[in-house]
Amino acid sequence: MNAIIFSAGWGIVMMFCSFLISNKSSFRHIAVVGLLLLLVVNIMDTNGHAIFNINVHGMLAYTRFGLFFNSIAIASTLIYVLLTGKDIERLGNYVAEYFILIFFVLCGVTILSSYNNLLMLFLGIEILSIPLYILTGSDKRNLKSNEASLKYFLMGAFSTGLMLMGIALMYGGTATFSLDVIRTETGLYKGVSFLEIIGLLFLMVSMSFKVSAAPFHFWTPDVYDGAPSVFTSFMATIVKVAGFIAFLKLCYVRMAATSTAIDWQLLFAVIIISTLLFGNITAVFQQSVKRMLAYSSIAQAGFMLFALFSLNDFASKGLLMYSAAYCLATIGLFAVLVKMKDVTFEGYNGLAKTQPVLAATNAIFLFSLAGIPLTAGFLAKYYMLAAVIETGNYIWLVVIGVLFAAVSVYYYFRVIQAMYFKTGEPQTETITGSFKFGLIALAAIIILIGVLPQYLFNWLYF
Amino acid sequence: GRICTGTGFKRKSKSKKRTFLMTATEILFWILSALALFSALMVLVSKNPVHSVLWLIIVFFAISGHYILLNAQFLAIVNLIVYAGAIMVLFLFVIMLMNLNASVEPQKNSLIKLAGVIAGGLLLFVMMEAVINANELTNSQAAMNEGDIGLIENLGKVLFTKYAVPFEISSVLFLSAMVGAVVIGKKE
Amino acid sequence: MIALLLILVPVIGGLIALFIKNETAAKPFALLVSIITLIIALAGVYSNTSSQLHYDTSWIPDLNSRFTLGLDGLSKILVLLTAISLPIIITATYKNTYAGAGKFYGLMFLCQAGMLGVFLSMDALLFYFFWELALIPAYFLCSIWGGEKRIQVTFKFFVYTFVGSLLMLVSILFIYFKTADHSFAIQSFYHADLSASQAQWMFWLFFIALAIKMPIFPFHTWQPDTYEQAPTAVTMLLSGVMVKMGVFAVIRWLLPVFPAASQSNSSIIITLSVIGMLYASLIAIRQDDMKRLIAYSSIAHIGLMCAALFAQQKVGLQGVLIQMFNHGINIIGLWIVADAIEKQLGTRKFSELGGLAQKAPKLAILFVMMCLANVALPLTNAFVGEFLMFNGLFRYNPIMAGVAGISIILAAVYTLNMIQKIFYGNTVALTESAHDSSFNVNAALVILVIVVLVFGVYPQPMINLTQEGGKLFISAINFR
Amino acid sequence: MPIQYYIVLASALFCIGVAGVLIRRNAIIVFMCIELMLNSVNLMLVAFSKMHYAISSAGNKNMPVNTGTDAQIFVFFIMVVAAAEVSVGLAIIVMMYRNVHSTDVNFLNRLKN
Amino acid sequence: MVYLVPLFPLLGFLLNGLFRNLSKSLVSIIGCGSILASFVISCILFFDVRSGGALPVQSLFPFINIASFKIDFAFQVDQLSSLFLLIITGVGFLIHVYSTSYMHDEKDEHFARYFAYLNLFVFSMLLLVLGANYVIMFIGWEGVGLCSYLLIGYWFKNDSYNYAAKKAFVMNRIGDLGFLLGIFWLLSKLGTANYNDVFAHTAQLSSTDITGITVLLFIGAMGKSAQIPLYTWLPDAMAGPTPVSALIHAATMVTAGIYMVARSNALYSLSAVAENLVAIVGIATALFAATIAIKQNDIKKVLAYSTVSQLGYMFLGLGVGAYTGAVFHVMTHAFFKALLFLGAGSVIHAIHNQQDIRYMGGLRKYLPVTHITFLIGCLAISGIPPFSGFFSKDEILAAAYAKNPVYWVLGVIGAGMTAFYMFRLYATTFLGEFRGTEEQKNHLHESPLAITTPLFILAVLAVIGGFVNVPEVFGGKSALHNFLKPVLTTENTFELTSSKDYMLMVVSVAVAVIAILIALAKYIKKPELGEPKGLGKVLANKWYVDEIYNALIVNPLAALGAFFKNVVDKSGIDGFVNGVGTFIQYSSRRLRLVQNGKVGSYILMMVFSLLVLWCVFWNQTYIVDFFKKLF
Repeated sequence: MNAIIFSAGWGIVMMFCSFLISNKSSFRHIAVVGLLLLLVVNIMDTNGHAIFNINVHGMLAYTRFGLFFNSIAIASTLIYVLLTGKDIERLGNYVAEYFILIFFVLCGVTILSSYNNLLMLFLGIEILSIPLYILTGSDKRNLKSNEASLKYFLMGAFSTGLMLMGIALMYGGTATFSLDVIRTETGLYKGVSFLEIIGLLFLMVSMSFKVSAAPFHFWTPDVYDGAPSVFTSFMATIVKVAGFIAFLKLCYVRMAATSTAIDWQLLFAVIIISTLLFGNITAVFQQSVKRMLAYSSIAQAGFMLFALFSLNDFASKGLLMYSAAYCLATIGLFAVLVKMKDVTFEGYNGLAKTQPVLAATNAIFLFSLAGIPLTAGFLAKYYMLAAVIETGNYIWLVVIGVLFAAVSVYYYFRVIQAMYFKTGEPQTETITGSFKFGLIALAAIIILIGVLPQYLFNWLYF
Repeated sequence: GRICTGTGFKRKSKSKKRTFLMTATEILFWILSALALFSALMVLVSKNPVHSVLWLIIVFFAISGHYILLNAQFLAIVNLIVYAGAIMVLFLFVIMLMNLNASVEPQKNSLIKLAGVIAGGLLLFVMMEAVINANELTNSQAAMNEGDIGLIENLGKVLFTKYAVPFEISSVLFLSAMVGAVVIGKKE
Repeated sequence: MIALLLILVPVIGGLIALFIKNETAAKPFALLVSIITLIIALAGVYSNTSSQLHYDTSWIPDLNSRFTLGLDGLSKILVLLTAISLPIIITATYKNTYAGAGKFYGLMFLCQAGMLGVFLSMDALLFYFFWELALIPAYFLCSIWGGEKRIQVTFKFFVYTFVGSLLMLVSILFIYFKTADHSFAIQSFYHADLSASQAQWMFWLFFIALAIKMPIFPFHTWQPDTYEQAPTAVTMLLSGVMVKMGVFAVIRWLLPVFPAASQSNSSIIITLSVIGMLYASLIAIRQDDMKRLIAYSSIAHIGLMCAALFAQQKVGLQGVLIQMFNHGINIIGLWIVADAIEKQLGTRKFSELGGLAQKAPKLAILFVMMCLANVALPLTNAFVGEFLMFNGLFRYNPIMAGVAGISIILAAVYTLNMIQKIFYGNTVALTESAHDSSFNVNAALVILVIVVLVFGVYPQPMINLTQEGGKLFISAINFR
Repeated sequence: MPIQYYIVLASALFCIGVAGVLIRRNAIIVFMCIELMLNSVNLMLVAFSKMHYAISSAGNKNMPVNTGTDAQIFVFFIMVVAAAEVSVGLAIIVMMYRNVHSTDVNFLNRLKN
Repeated sequence: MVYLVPLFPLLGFLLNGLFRNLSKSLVSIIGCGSILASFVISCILFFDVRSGGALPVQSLFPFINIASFKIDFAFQVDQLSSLFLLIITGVGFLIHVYSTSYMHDEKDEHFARYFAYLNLFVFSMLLLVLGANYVIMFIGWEGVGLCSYLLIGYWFKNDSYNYAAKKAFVMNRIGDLGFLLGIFWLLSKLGTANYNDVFAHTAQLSSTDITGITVLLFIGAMGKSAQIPLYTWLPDAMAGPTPVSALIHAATMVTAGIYMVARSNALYSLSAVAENLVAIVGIATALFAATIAIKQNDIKKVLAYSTVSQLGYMFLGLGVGAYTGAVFHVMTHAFFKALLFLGAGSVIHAIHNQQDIRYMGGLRKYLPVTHITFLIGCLAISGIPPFSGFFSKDEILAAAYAKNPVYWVLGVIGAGMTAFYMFRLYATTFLGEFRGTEEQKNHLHESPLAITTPLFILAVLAVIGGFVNVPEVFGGKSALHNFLKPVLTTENTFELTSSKDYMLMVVSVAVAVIAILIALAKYIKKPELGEPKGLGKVLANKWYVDEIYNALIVNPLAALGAFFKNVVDKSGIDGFVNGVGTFIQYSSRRLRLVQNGKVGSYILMMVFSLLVLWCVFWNQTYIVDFFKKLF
């Protein structure tokens, strides 16, 4: 609860700041302070010090899992703001508003991490999405940005429609919106209602849409490509991962309960394979790194779906692991990408010569995404594979996933090849020392998690 | 009006026997449904956006009518106010603003149209499947114009007790929408 | 403790080297670090206190994976090889100039650390970690300092091996869940209970990774290209040591973990290996490029090792154990000569060389020595190994041994071809102006030749060293 | 009234909405079709609420029940959200119209492949 | 002190090899001295053995000592090996001395290299003979192969010489493979390779084992001792310096095969198959080579083929169980064939590396010593009593007759041919008028002392060498026979009535004499050798064997290699590997077109995917069953 209230509250605080303070760069600092505060209160909450004790009437349910995820999300946002805050300022004169929206998005994230009622799910998704429609279109003169936001909005609204239809049908089947249904063997709702299954099917589709799982991913490349890079970074990481957390909860409660009537694993297998296929294969031929990253985020989603496929201990731990690894790496990559004047692969040629630090850290981020050992990314992938293998069946799915991971190496290493083995004159914005330091710190964290994950795991009992 | 009770089979047999004696509720139900569907279709087919808006408003009215039949007065009113009133007017306003009158919209080629229709039809089929297979519904009724759960009193009570948290949280939604509208709409 | 030092020293040394800017400082430093590593390795080889040889600490308790290093007879020989090879490589290529020598040597050391880790680790997950750690620096080394086609070729090499290791990871994970105590410890792996069909699937997943690394016949195509394109110093490391990772892994992991499956598949694999031996030898005969020839001859030799392993005879195993070392030494020697020639004359094509013996007699003699070792002439180190391996193969299946034996004839053919075309005959335009090899090259080669002869005439020490490893393996096989 | 009738009606409306989204190119009309979908959902929810009400009231005659209230509240929230969405959506459409003087969803087509 | 025997040559090799720029005289001293030293020691050893019987096996250090078997680096000096020690070091010493003068024109470092190789050869040969087990023998076996490779290719500037050298090595390798497999067989059955243990436990071996082992070992002998089908390298090996041909390709190395078979007589005598194989291969080689020798014009080639043929005789002897005879012939052959080669060398030396007998003739008056000694050699090889060749050859033939008269008949025919081509050679070389160029004629001169002395000594040996084993019929007591008895335990003893024995001798000698007379008559009359035609042409071209080998084995293999390299490897396997990559790229290029940037179609696809999911759900049972079947 702390996180929800504080994120919303700090957003409002910043609304006031926006017309009290004129100096652009100060907003960034306020945001950083807010995020730190948010992190603190959330950790307090994790350790059982709730500031507000509100009777939520079962609308929300706080699990250590969810709270821990909040910390990850907030921390990632903090890192994100620290690394790319300056670049947000370069984006017109609504700096404060952007930060406000980011805070509201965080509010949505925290709701999604702890919802216990389909209504809250719906609200959370909407609170998450509406600010994003705007952030996507925030570069108003840029037609790409316009197009992206229009597409995103229309498709988002459509998927909302599907989701609502799903919820309605589920309600018809179970007479409640709360996640945990009392399934009596007697009375009207004996067994599994068919309406509920169809409803879940609709819900599955719309959630897949939110987490950009193929074949509901079509918005992702265009939107990520069209949106200003700074916000793409945010969308592609924290928001997407939040979607996964929400989806995971849904799976844990409702889909697990109905799995007697419908083989969700099969459906997920279909979705996973198509996601890996679309994400990896299409990424291979991209010319712009930004768009490649958009597709790669789809591919990564494919791996995260393994968690939803196999709902076990490894899955939930692994999803957290994955969100951390994926968020950190992607934020880092985008932080560098924002600094590049030319975001095609050619633009990166010879970066190792002119900007060794950027190149080296970038390489580490790419390794992490590719799942090379000694980086956080490897352990993340490791957990996903482990989760599936623990379920015992569908080993072939793991093999397929592994093969696609090998394909992913292809496009990730194209960047490395460009940076290290090719010669060129990459144009970058001015790189400050602090930025470099931030990158190095981020890379260090990734390596640390990769080599000694225990420090992260020690948190992970829930 | 008359309160339908008893099992669906009895009802059906009754209605079979004396279809000429439909109750007012049923008559209204059929009329409103027909109206809703027809005008919904008109929304699609009418070339002129303004007309589509007007047809859509009619759909909303029809749906509100259904709410009243289902004895959900509050929602009926809100539907009229929010949708037919605020939202559709907003639409109308925007359309006027851009004066998108008839046939400025380039038509999609018929293939896509066909595909769209087919997709919609298949979706409908899927949902019909749900209805047919959901055996618990075979003899369950929607209680027509009875029960006071739809009244403001009850709803308000629940809204401000059980649903207080979502209610508050939705304010965040509005705030972000507001900020967004400012960011997007305001001229630089 | 020694076990830990063996990994720490190269890692730290490498990381330091990465930041050394000027070349003149980097080379002595590299040499120093490599020699320190060698000393530690020797200490490890000769010490028998297990407290020194084993290191074990908690690593990822959450996954029940421990940081377990162990130096037993099996790993000793390979650790020795790894440790010896680097000083020699550095000496032999001392005069070569690399842009950013510091980074070059730094990566070399990281690669070495990875390989040492592979040989030392007694924990499956740790093993996999080091397996990959060895690969990444190699990738950079080849792609940055390699020949003109380096990027594509090296990338092929990387992806190829990466696919393999990922499949291996799947297999490791699967076994992990089948172990009694859900741990990666090698002993629990040896005891994992898999159903026959599972064992089959997992065996192949695991084997493919190793087959690609070794490489075995259909998976070998990355190797000649990579060896050709990579800077020779790296090629030495790859062919001398990294290739052994595959063979080693077969002994340490594959056979003990899947005894039944390896039994049932041995015929297929041995057939593949033997085919590969003849195939590679025949191709080597037709090669015009020195590096490619050596690469193919290496494929043939590795094929023999693999065959001898899957014959699963103590004798053959014994041979493989010492041959891993010998093959490393010999092939490094060949590469040194190849490098010396290429650096001096700028070509590796036989068609452009000839009569070098008149201009560079020292090089000629040393090279002939290495070649004799390469054809496993008696009283060279390779003879003992191949003698034992063929012996094991013979016990498995005489016909197979006979067919495989053809490769030693072919080996003579292509090796003598190489000598003749490069060193004999009359000088050609290119070699007219050639001069003898420089001191550092001779020094390195002389050391190698001494090793070759000493272990050729008196191989017993090495045999004794590896007996222990042999026992471990045999007992592991007899587990179930 | 049998609940199936309502389900069919709502589904029909929903599918008409979907079809509309698919076959129209004017962003505003598409958006309106989406609104139509939402409304069909609302209708269905209300129907279900009354169905569950009927069931539970049939279960215990004497005391009043308020099963199904959730659904009507939910409908209320849907309307709320729809309103918010409309404001943003129309803002976006207007922004685009400002730049390209068209509301054709396929007019802007730079982001592809 | 046994180890001293190989030690001295090794030292010589190291000194000459490592310090490349010693003065010629010093090199010669080291080279010859080392051999002389080991010769002296060999003599001592020999007389020890003579008096006290075989010395105990001396194990220097464990060579390969593993769980399954134990192979020591051990030396065994018994009657057989001590005899061979004498031959090797003795003849070797003479040839070293000879070489000091013969190779005197070489540059310093090459001179040193030559002697280093020569010493190394002697070292390996001694190893081969001294080894107490098959593995050590194999070490020497391949060692001598290496040395012959090095020495054949001694003039490495000449490519054809290099090819000859390579051919020799490779063909030896083929034989070695057989040898190696034989050893493996032994090891896997008996777990030991020591002669004594093996011969003690022959009972444990099934007949197939013995046959297999012996045949495999014999394949090794074929390679080393140039028997059909692996003989073609020996004539080409004449590319090397003549002393080398004398030492390696006549006196010592090529007899290694005989030594090996004699050494393992205990095995061979147990397998009739192997014995017959040896005998047949031997006699076949003897005749085949002889026919070729008749039409050769290169003095060394003639001698080479005669060597092959003589080796054939030896194998015949082994095959028929006359092990002593074979060893005896090895000894005598070492004498006279070395003599002949050195003589040929002296001739070649005299007329400036002219080897073609068509351009010789009438050298009698220019090179008297060479002439006499050469004549003695010819008589000895032709088996004219009382020269050494007579006794040894006679012993073999007698045994052959006892075994199977057919062998004897063929043997006698071969003997006749031998006599014929030898005297053809003699006549065209020494008799008649000189047919070379004028300035060659002017330079003709008798060779220096360093060359003639060895000739003289060898001549003497060639004359008296036969008397070490005078058969009983001549009242001799076949000393060698008795001496070797302890080793050649399975010598098959046959009884011939002395009259029959005399008859056999007379026939063979008569045939030889007739052949000689024909040859002299033919070639003194017209020494010019015309272009051969018909059968002669075939013989001159060595029955086209090399061509056949090339066509049947070498070229197909080369073609196969090229096919693998260019087609299978590049296009096939690597093509497939790269094909995967290209396929992914292609599919990427296709798949991205799905992303056509139109909201409508995106949503359409979403709806359809929803329907697809629905269908999957609807048929889930079938699909799951399908996968169950699949995996």
